[in-house]
Amino acid sequence: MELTLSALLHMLLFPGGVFALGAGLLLKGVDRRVQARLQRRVGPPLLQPFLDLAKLAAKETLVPETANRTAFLAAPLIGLTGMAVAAALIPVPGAYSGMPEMGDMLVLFYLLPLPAIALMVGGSASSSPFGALGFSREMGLMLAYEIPLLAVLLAVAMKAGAAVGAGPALSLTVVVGHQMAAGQFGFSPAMLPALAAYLLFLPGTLGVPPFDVPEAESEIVEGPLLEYSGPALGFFHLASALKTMVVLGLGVDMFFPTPLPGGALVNVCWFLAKCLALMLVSLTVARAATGRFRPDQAFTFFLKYPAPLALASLALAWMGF
Amino acid sequence: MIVFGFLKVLLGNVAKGPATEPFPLGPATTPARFRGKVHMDPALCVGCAICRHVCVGNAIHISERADGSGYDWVLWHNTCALCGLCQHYCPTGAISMSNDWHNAHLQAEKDEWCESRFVPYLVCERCGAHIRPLPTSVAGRLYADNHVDVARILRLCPQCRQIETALHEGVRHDDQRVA
Amino acid sequence: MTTSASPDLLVRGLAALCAEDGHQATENRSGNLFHWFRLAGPGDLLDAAKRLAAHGARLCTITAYDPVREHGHPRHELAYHFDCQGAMFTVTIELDEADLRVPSISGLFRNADWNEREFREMYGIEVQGLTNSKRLFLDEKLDAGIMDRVLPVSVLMNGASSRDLWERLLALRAKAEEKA
Amino acid sequence: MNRTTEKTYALPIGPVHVALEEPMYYKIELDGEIVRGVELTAGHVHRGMEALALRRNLFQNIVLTERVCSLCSNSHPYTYCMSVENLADIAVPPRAQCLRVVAEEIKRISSHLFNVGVMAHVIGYNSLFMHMMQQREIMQDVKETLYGNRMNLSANCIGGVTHDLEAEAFAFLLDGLARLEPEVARALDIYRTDRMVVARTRSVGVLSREDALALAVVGPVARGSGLATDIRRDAPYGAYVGLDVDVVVEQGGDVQSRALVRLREIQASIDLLRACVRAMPAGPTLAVLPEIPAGQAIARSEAPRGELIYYLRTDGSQTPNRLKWRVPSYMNWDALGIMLRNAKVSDIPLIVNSIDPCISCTER
Amino acid sequence: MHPMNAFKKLAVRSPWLFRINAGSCNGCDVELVATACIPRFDVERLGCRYCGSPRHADIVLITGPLNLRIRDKVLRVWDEVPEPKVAVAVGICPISGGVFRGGYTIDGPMDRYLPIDVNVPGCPPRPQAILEGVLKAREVWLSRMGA
Repeated sequence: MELTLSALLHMLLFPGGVFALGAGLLLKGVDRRVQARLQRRVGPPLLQPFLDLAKLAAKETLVPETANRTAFLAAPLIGLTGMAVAAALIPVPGAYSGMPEMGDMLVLFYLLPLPAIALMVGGSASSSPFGALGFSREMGLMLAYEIPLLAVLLAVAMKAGAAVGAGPALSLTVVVGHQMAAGQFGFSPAMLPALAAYLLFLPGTLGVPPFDVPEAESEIVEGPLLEYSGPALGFFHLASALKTMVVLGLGVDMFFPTPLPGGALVNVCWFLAKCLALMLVSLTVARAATGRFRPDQAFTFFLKYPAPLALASLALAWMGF
Repeated sequence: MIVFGFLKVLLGNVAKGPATEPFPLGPATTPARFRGKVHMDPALCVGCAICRHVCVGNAIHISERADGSGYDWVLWHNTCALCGLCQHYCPTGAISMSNDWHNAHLQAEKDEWCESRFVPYLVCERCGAHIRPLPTSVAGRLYADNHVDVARILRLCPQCRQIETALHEGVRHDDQRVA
Repeated sequence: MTTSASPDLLVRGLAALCAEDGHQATENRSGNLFHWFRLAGPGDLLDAAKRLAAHGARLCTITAYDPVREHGHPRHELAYHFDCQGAMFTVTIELDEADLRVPSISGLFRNADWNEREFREMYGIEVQGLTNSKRLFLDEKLDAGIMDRVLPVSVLMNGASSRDLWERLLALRAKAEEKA
Repeated sequence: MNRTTEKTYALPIGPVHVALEEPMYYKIELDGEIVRGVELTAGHVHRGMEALALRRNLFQNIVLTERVCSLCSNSHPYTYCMSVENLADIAVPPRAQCLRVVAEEIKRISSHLFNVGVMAHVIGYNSLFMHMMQQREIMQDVKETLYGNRMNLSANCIGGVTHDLEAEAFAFLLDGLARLEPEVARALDIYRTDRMVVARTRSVGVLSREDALALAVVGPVARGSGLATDIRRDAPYGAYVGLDVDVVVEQGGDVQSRALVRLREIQASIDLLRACVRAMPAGPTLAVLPEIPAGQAIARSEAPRGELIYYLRTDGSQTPNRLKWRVPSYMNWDALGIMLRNAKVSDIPLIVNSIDPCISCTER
Repeated sequence: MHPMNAFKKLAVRSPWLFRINAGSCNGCDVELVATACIPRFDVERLGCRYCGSPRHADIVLITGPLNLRIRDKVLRVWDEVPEPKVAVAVGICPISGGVFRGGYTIDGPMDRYLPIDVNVPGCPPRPQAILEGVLKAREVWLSRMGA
């Protein structure tokens, strides 16, 4: 009983729920502002994502006449709850050690696609041809980027496990603990390919250029999100903010988890700073410097670059490097 | 596959800083020649209506008042294409394009969004007929060679103007004869 | 390119198809050359088009018009404009008012299709051999041959709707002044 | 036959669609992500302008034709005025001729920059799009400072131009060109070599030289497929008679070639503008107008999108008897059928944009 | 201040724009693109964003004289915009028909069919004027929410 209550709190307040939402939205605000600076613009206020949500809350939600109403309205909640659970599984080194009893990296691997699945459900429920096209694109892209992700997770688990002398250590708590003792994977030559693969996976899973094919605005009019409005659209934005936080946090935990000496508060900030750095490198700058791939190009890209990179690290970890 | 060739430009952008203009949080710049709302100076208008003739949007309406006191010249900004042909073809320079571009207005103001001028007719000093005004500059040009009191000529109707000029010429001829 | 023969040959060939005084050549101040041909009858169109195609001419556009103001009664004409080595060749045919029909030249000039569809819907001229019967620009709510009807001689100056506009605006102003 | 129809499904694009600057309705038959058929429905911007032109007098039509389209908005009144001048044999003063070319080339630069910029937007390359649009602002400023409006210059009138430009105006223009020139060179480099641009645009939407010839396409679409046509050289008009126009040709026939043609034409236009300013004759900017006689006349020009033709027929009255114009895009639409054959669905907006389609021009 | 009003004041700082071309000559549309997308004017500074779907829109910018063929489509798209929404007519064409008034395919002015709130005449209006129109529309939006 105690366990469930604390787990609930972790999901709703910290590090999931409110905290991850706030941090995720803030990161998005920074992202937009930095992006603007790269394009010689002033950019929106830092808190613009919050303002956008306030606005969406004040609008009406329209449901297309031909849509499946229940699926249409429930879809955004799937992604949101999935990500709230996922966020609780991400340790914040020096402040929160995670919930190994609730789930490991494999559970995360299953949770991460939920927002994309929510998009697909919403897209197909909306019965718009653009939604359908977005559905098939999201599906194809997901298959492509899940392979390198799995390889990265396994490589990290393998390396952490090998040191302990057991099989792959799938618990993030163990992965973090191992690195705090034996050095961060981000500085280990054998794991650099995996880090690179993860950096390439990030824009894919978050659907930002050059991998924004499912929502390609100028091609298929935002795809699955086309028919959403008001609070329902807001939930998608929330889920997206949470997911940003989860995947960035996962990256930090896997490659740069070492905390600073100091209290929990210092380390929460340190954790966020590392997330920010990761985001700027793999999302903000990369997004500004590229266009959008064609769906087939995006698909082959993942199989051609991140997948072999991640597999290389996995092999090296297997061999004990 | 992706080589960040454009990255150099982007980093240069960061170094250069935003190119965003202060407006609407600050003032906006407007070139002197900007073709903004049309302005009409009733003191120069002779009522030739060439402006209405060349206006493709039919934005200009000229109507004589029922009491014969003058005419109204109205331009509705909401159908004015700001082409400047009225200004180009206006013989007296009565029409000019201001560089006022503050044109956004609420729907309630739509119908009144006009440049509206009343051009009064003058009453002839000699016979009392209503006459179209002749701008001083135009009159100055017309009567440059005649030694007449332009200010007085302007207050006369065409007929009386002819009489007046003829009288003057007569006086001048007399003077010459005396000399 | 199929261009080989000199345009002079083409000019002579086309002039032979014309009625008397049916060929004129003009030059503008920039030195551009314009040839104007008025064919003896619409039956000669395909013949003329063949000659133009053989000389590598390019169809620029087709103008349909109803010079009612010139003649006082409906009279449809089609002007086919071609470019041949920088000179403009305009071939005009007059249609039979009782039977507004013309053969399609899209077999010789692929780009004639849109032009022919356009004058068909705008002027109600039937084009023989045109397969695509879908309207190009004109909405189905409007009648075909609209260009024939929107130009009654009486409405030559600004449209009636503009007059309505000013009547309404001035009435509103008068009302506002009364209040003030 | 039946098998394919079972597999395909229809995707409607437009008429109100974010990637379309203007409304056009495409019904696209898709087989997965591959285009099998395209059906166009036009007419959403058909304003019946040729009928309107017959109800306006010859002066009003200067401005009416300028509103056919705002991207080539100088070419229309320019060519229309030339048709009246051809008809009435009006001698336009040399200074006016030269000023007309200045306005025309400024518009050409802006129009081309807009098109290549939008191309970047269509492939989701928003930074590049903003970069190009920001460079275009140099020309927008030139237009606003010299002519008073960012889109519609109102530069032309029958017998000459409505404005005269003084030394400061030319200095402002040359300064803008000096700033623009290195940016265009850089953009050319990006459009030629940037991996993302190349990956999306090379060998996409190919129109072969033979097809280009058969369809009689004009402008950058023709020149991108290796056809060296340009009215400015083939049938020179006005001040172009004395100017050396560089006809830019690319051989690829794909989306990238057309973009490169436009970028290189900007460079050619910059040279033309400088030549005009250098050789600007003195004198009046307006001819004395005679009575406009009854008759017919044609005028042609090379608009940013290609050959533009005006046919004017008068009966000696104030209003034309027939005013017909054929815009460059009108000739290029049909080529889309060939370019889009078996294209990927994500390339549709890209290919459509590559012919720089001017719907408001086409439909009038 | 009433907390609800404060919330509404925050909400209007995120106006998402949607553009409808109802048969325009594209001049206003090009200027709208320039207004919305380029660093020089940077509407994102005001929280604005161009959106691809009418469902996401708050402020609808309409250009063109309302062509007969596109009328019903325009009205349908307008209905897809969730409340509260504000309509801005950009350019003289949607306001009065402009130079196209009286054409046989013109069914405008726009306010015959749509509740236009703000007019920005011009041919085309410069981006600064369009920005002014957007700011005016924001005020209308705020009052429409009852703040």
